[in-house]
Amino acid sequence: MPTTLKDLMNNPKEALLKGHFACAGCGSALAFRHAIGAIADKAVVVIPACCTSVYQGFGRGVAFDVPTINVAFASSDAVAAGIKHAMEKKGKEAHVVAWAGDGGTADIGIATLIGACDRQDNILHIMYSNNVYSNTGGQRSGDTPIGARTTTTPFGNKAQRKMVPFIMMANNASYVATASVAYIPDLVDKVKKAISYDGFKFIEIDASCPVAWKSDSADSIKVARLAVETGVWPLFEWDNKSNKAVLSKRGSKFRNKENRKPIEEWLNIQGRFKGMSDEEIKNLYADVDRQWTFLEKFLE
Amino acid sequence: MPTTLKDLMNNPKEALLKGHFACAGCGSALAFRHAIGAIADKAVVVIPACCTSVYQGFGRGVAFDVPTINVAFASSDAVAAGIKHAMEKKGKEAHVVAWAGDGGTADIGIATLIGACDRQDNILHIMYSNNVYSNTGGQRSGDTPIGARTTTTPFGNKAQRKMVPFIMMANNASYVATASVAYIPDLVDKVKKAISYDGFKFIEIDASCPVAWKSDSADSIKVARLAVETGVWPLFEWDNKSNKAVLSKRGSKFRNKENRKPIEEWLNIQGRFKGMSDEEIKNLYADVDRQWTFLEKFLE
Amino acid sequence: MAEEVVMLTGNHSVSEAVKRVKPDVIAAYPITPQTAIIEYLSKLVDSGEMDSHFIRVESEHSALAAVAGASWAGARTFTATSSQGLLYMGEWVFWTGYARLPVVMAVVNRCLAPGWSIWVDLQDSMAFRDAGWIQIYNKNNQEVFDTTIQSYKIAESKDIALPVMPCLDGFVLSHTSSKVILSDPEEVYNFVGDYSDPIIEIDTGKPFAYGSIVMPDKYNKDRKDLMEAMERAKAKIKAVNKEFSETFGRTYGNGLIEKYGDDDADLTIVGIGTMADETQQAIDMLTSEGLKVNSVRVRTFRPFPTEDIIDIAKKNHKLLVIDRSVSFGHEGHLQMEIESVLKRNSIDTPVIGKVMGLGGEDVPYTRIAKVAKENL
Amino acid sequence: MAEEVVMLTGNHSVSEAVKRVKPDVIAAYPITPQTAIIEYLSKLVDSGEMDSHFIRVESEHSALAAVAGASWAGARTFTATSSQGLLYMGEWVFWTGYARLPVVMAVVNRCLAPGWSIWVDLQDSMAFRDAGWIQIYNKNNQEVFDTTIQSYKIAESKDIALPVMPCLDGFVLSHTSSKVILSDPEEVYNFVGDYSDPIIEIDTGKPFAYGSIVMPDKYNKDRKDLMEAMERAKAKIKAVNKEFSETFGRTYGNGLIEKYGDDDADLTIVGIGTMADETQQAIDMLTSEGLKVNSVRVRTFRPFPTEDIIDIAKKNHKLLVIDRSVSFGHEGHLQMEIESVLKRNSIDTPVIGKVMGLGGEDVPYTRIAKVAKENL
Amino acid sequence: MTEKEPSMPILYPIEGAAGLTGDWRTQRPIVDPEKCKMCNICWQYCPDLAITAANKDENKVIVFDYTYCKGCGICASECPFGAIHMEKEVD
Amino acid sequence: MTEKEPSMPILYPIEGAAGLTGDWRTQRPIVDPEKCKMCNICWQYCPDLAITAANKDENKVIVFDYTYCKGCGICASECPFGAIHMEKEVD
Amino acid sequence: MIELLQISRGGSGGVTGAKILAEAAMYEGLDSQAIPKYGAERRGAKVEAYVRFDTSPIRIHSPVYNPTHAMVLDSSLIKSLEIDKVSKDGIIMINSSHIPDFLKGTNRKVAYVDATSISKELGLVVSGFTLTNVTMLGCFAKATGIIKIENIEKAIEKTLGAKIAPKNIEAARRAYEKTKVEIA
Amino acid sequence: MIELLQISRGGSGGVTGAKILAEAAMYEGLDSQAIPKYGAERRGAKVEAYVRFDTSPIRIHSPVYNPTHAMVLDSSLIKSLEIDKVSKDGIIMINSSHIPDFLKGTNRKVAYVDATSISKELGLVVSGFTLTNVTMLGCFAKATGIIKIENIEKAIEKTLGAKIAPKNIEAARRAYEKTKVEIA
Ligand SMILES: Cc1ncc(C[n+]2csc(CCOP(=O)(O)OP(=O)(O)O)c2C)c(N)n1
Ligand SMILES: Cc1ncc(C[n+]2csc(CCOP(=O)(O)OP(=O)(O)O)c2C)c(N)n1
Ligand code: SF4
Ligand code: SF4
Ligand code: SF4
Ligand code: SF4
Ligand code: SF4
Ligand code: SF4
Ligand SMILES: [Mg+2]
Ligand SMILES: [Mg+2]
Repeated sequence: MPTTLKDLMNNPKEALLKGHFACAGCGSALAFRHAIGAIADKAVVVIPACCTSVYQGFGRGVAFDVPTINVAFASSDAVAAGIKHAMEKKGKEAHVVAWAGDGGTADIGIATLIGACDRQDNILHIMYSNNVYSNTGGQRSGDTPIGARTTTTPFGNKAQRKMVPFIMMANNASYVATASVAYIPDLVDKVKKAISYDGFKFIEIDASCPVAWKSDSADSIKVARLAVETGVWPLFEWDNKSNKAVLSKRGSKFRNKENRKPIEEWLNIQGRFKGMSDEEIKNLYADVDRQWTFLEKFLE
Repeated sequence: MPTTLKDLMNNPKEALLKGHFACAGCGSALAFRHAIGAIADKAVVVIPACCTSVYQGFGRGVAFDVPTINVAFASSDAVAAGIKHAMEKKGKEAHVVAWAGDGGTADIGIATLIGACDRQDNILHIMYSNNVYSNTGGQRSGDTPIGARTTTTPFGNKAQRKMVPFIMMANNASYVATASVAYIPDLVDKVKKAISYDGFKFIEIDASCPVAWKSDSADSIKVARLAVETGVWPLFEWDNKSNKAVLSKRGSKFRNKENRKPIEEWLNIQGRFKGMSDEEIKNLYADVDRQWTFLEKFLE
Repeated sequence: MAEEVVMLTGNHSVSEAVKRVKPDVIAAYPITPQTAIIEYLSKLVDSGEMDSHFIRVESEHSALAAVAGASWAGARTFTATSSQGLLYMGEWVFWTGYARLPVVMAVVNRCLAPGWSIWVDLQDSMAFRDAGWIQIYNKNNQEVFDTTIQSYKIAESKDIALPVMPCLDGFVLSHTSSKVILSDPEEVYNFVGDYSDPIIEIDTGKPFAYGSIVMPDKYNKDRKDLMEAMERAKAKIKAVNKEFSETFGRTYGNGLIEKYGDDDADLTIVGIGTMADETQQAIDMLTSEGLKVNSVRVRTFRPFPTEDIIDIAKKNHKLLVIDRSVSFGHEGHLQMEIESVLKRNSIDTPVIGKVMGLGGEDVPYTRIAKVAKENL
Repeated sequence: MAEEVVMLTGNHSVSEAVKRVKPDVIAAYPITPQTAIIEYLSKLVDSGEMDSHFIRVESEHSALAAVAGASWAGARTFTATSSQGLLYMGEWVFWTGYARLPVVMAVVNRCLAPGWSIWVDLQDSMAFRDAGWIQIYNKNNQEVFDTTIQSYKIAESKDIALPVMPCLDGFVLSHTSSKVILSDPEEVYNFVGDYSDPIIEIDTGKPFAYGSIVMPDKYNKDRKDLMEAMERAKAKIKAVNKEFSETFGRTYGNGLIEKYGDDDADLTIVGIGTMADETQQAIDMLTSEGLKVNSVRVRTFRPFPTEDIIDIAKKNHKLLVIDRSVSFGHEGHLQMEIESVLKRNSIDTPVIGKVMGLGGEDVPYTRIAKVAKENL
Repeated sequence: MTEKEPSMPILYPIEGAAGLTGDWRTQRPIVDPEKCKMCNICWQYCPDLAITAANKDENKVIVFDYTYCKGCGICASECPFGAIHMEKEVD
Repeated sequence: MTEKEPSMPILYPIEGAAGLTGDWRTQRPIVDPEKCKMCNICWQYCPDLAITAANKDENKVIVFDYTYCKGCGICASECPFGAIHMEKEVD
Repeated sequence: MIELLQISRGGSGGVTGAKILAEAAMYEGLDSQAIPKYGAERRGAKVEAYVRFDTSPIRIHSPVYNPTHAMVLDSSLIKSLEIDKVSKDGIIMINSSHIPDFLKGTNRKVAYVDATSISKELGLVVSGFTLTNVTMLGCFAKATGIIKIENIEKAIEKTLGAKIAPKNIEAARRAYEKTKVEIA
Repeated sequence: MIELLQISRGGSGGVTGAKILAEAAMYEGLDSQAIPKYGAERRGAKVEAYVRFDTSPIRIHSPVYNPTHAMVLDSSLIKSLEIDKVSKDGIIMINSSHIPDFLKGTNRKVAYVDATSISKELGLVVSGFTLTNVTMLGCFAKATGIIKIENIEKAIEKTLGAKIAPKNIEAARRAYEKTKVEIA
């Protein structure tokens, strides 16, 4: 039974408390609220350096109502694995989640990620992607889309976008999914489904960052929805039992290019793409096509 | 024109000199001889900690007739990228090759590998796999096959084999190939083809290690050939322009399971698989199937 | 199973000790010359002889991270590394120290690259002398076994709560076999005690956040406590050494230093690791020649045995400090710290420093004796 | 383009210096508070204002690895980092030092976690004082600019061939704007010289292997030369400081230390970084109260300015050493090394040590003055 | 020093960990009770948990918690019925 | 100290970097000139470059370089014509 | 030495304003410093910055604890100003059309100007935020007299560049003219 | 103190042999050490190991430079033995059916036994390598008299375990019996 808004409202425990330190309109905080909220009673979160280390609040107390361990940047999955093994050894139940940004997942943290996946450590890695290093001021990450102006690519990023979910499929994770802050019940479904799998699970969430995306904070949902509707962000699930990918209900119609909105709609409400040349836009379209071509191989 | 034995013999320069420190029957040394030999006049090799750091010889001189930089374990591609950028800046031609073992590629080195791939640094990474950490005495690596007895899995490795070539496809390398010491001209072809591509190139070579595999040194070629003939080691090429995989001529018939030899033939001439249970053998077959299923998605 | 007397390498001695303390979680990554430690533990775990979880991590950074994670979850833990591996986990070495996690990590000392060398010097562990770890350097395989056991008792006591690094010279101890008395497993376990009341323990029922942003005042409070815990650790290490001796009949000086020969010597040779053990042979030789010499082995470099060094310097006439590690751009590590202690306490005893044995260079006792004579 | 006088942060001062020396290859990874350095350089490179290759690596380990690779290939290089980033590249910090590669890396000092803090102390760079790097600590943004330039001239001279780490206090310098004279680019470039005759250069026509296994004798030969290069570096740093002063009219003490006030003081406050700059304010205040005090700023911690410390200690009556970093289990870094120098040279001048300002704790000159008075 | 437990950087969950974040607001959401269909879409999307859900059964529309609402405007953008609008905060 | 160039761990290419590795051999390959078809498969597979290639034009069979041949036996295994066999080294 | 405490909201350009002010001081022949309060900045949240001015070189690196003057870029933040820490002889500068109640009866010298209106008039608005950072520099020049408005203008020009500078200069100048100084 | 230099080929079990010998010494009531020469070992390449024996605790950690005795497990390696470094009073033990030419006329005490044949007879062959490491321990016991053959057997038993030990014990014993000691 897919999660409904009602289910969300009946969730007995919130993982995120009011009065946290995220910017207004932060997609990551919203994602945390629901993704961790869905498993709040038994969740332990491990957080490498990223915006989440900061927005949990500081000094007086924290806004996370689940055990939270802040760790060195390149090590969330190793720490999570250590915690999980220790708790298993001690006979304690827990959903240990490595909650990391795109930088902490796709770049500096990818060896730990792949290492834990390779061992099939029984943990869930949630990568919330704001496509840059937001916490340090918006530098390019491996997950930055082509054309995005970041503080280290002031004239537009040229490098292809790294698709960590594909890498995790190639690495035979037990469950891989993509999600978006625009589709909360779908996100919650995927988290719940993930923890039902043994072994290593991976979810990437497209999580708007009005600061880095130079978008209106009020548009945080809109921009994430457009990523799906333009085909920039395919919503799917894959597991290693079937080795098949399935498009999520809300995103399935965008498999057909004709149903997709022009990527420009997504670009235009974000300041980070201001000044993109036609060439860059062409390259971005091509990179999105490349991602779909790859994904297509795994779709029925 | 595919490389012939004659072409190999006409190669003007050897990369490997006589009197090196590899064990008798070392597949890695043989692979180095031909792979680097194929580009010896312009090759620069970067070598992280692995058997190759040792077998180049020590004290009096080295057995490598190409510039060789030995570097920290988790950094071959970053160093190679640095060298390549410097030489480009200085207007010098070179084929910069990160030559690393499976440990230095698939485990500790995978963040550097993926990082360089992500940036499409114009280098070639050659991973020679002996499926373990040979240099330190044969501990399990991410590339260890199911069932193999290693010094850290004395009762048989349980974890799935990590297929780095698939990860590199998912990561959109410009060119990806697998090769084997049993098929030298094919290997040389692939190296030559790789350097014709711009951006990041990746080749994995199945390189026998009589020490770790507990096989007769005289069987180093036989065992590698059996890996191909049993389907354990698919020989293929892939590039990101086509996003298609092509089986190599010598290995194409093993796509059809009926043409494959039983995996037991490969197992039985190696001491490392001694004492494998039926269950383990079943799991190994399943893991090989999983790899083919993944690869199939990219084959015509 | 009772006490056993066996011929054992240093690496095996570590493993046998670890087996007896029954860690919940082990994570490690291979590196020469540490590998045998973890190979043996893998085997014990996989065969069911040890009831621990062994995480075969993909790097040292992850090894210590995993072990730290387990420690946060209230587990008893173990890891081991060496040289480049220690550097590669450097961020976590500091992290673990600052976090006050009672992790025990054996460091098999090996020098650093480049050039590439797998032999001993102490440059690797010395590079982490700031990191908030207790460091205990050993002289032989028996001590390696005993120190590994003691490390848990020290690390896990609440008033200390510091990670401990038992250090053993690569190859010289790690690969050399010599006689080791393996104490009865049950007695060892009883000596260390279980870890059922952990320093810290993650509990889904009682959420807390560890390591969020802190303001300078809190930051300084934590660091001050770390400094003080190090100070307290001196007494603790001595006490554990004493209790160990009472239980098992083996003792290592006062726990912090080990003296050899009579006080009031014309020359006291101060050293660390196996070179300090070999120095005793030199002392015997020199004494037999009628010279008034003695020696001191610094067993714990962190906390630094300030009071003992003062005592030694007061009771003798000249110190010859032999270092197997150096801070490039200044001097040997032991030398600098001993000099600073003497200066701080206005002690006039002269100090001569020598750096020897880098990169696995062998320093036989005859050479030590020669240097001693040159400096008498 | 000629000299410009601008209002600049410390980070921008680094970048402006780097721009002028025209490195061939830059590789870096962002970390607070270093980010602005590399953001600005990215921009200059992407806009074509700088003709360098900028490698956007995926970690600090790779940043220094890439830069080292480029240096082996004979390129002039630059990188920058801070705190956890420095630890994460720790293996390469030693590697670069031991390999004698003339890399310049700006370190924006920030304390280490946990607790998580982005503010200044010197624990990060001090952790690498053994690694074979020259370390120069700066007092203000002008010096940051000037030191970065000088670093290349020092690093790239063949008789030195050591990497250099210009260090600047995080936020206090990195993010604070103050007046900086940006010297004429061409003059700066001429001062540093080009790097056409590199220390080492990969050449496909002349193969060699770097960093293979070495025997202890060769290993020790290399380390001895490293030790001696550090010794030579003292004279070199002084000479470069002098030449710089002749060319640009700005000078920093004798290059190794900077004295303030008259000799023969009752108390000399020795410090490092911006705290040592602020100390001068305290000295003025105390002097105006009629007290005989002066101060010394240690500019290069590696090589350690042994001779200058001797000189200071001889000419004054008591030293108060203020550290912004500490070795847990012993004492503050400056304190220990100064004490060891005095002991080694039998100088009686008393030394008092204070560790202050960890974790970004602000230490105003009034507090320094207070501590000074307490110890007069 | 007799302290027994080590001093560690540990914090506990509290509301308002980062203070009363309503202070950051430069515009505030206002709900039009007439228009609100109590669908709770806005509740779902608020990153700051600053909306008390509407309750159809009790016929209660949503309520904002201005102590913490940062005024991002997501709720206003996402309300399918245009029941929320943003107003500039006045000093 | 007047040395100008820094002391670095650099080695240069030489034959026999690891010594005369023929010493390691416990068995040696012997070619049967009658059987050798000069196909050079053995040459291709020798990890030790210890085989001088055969030359059909000059009708020269392969020659082993026993100074370096480690006696792995690959050549014997891989010769398609059974032209090589291994013999125990005698002391 | 003169020390200024500047209070603003994240996103309103306070740090840039402080830097421009320090630069203007440089043109005035003073030594100066602009120090952002170090920490994570959040749009809308309170942010402090400090500026020091002296006739001789500044060797102090601390944040400012007891400012000579205080400047508040957003009148809603005035309540967070700890008035007692500001020098009795100093001036409290505020972006407001009037003296806020909070200051009334404090007997402090207050300079006020409706910088928000001026900035709005000139279109100095970025993502919904009215930028008053530069505008208020005019108020500073007028109220303190430490720096000539010409030097403020020069610093604006240098920092913001030919494209954006003119509007900002105009804003500072208008504020300069409209600033009122009274004892509250 | 008695020091032994043992020369063997990589892969022939020299290190294990040295360890068993040290263990046997322990049973004899001696303190002992077995030191493998540290480095990368290659099958077939020459490998050294050292064993020390003493009646009091050994505190020396160096490799052995001037051995009391030398033992060569593979007769083809005899040429690499630097005889001058071996004590004049020491014994050179060699796996050979005769005194090799190399030693003839050196006037050294030589112990020899054809360990290879004994090992082969007993099937002590692993991947083509005849293991003479344990066999030669019998030669050591006989030639030096330092350690009783019973203690060697006990050490073999302990180290190799019940399954493989018997053959090895038999090999050592046969070697013990067949060893001849002569002046070369
Ligand atoms: C080893 C190390 N390098 C760099 C940093 C600095 N750093 C902290 S957070 C961060 C960026 C995180 O980016 P991401 O993972 O995408 O999370 P986000 O900030 O975007 O939420 C960086 C570079 C660090 N803390 N540690
Ligand atoms: C940081 C670090 N960790 C561990 C090591 C030890 N080490 C050296 S080589 C090696 C194994 C290499 O394995 P692989 O890459 O597969 O190459 P192989 O030895 O099999 O040729 C290891 C673990 C090291 N040198 N550095
Ligand atoms: S910078 Fe972006 S990701 Fe970080 S807290 Fe702000 S909105 Fe969220
Ligand atoms: S151990 Fe294996 S890979 Fe290493 S040199 Fe020997 S045969 Fe080659
Ligand atoms: S989204 Fe609109 S209609 Fe739905 S509950 Fe909120 S205010 Fe009411
Ligand atoms: S404006 Fe933003 S923070 Fe406020 S209630 Fe609406 S969604 Fe929540
Ligand atoms: S493989 Fe056989 S036939 Fe071919 S060249 Fe060699 S020996 Fe001759
Ligand atoms: S035995 Fe091995 S090393 Fe010797 S020639 Fe044949 S293949 Fe080469
Ligand atoms: Mg991010
Ligand atoms: Mg390998």
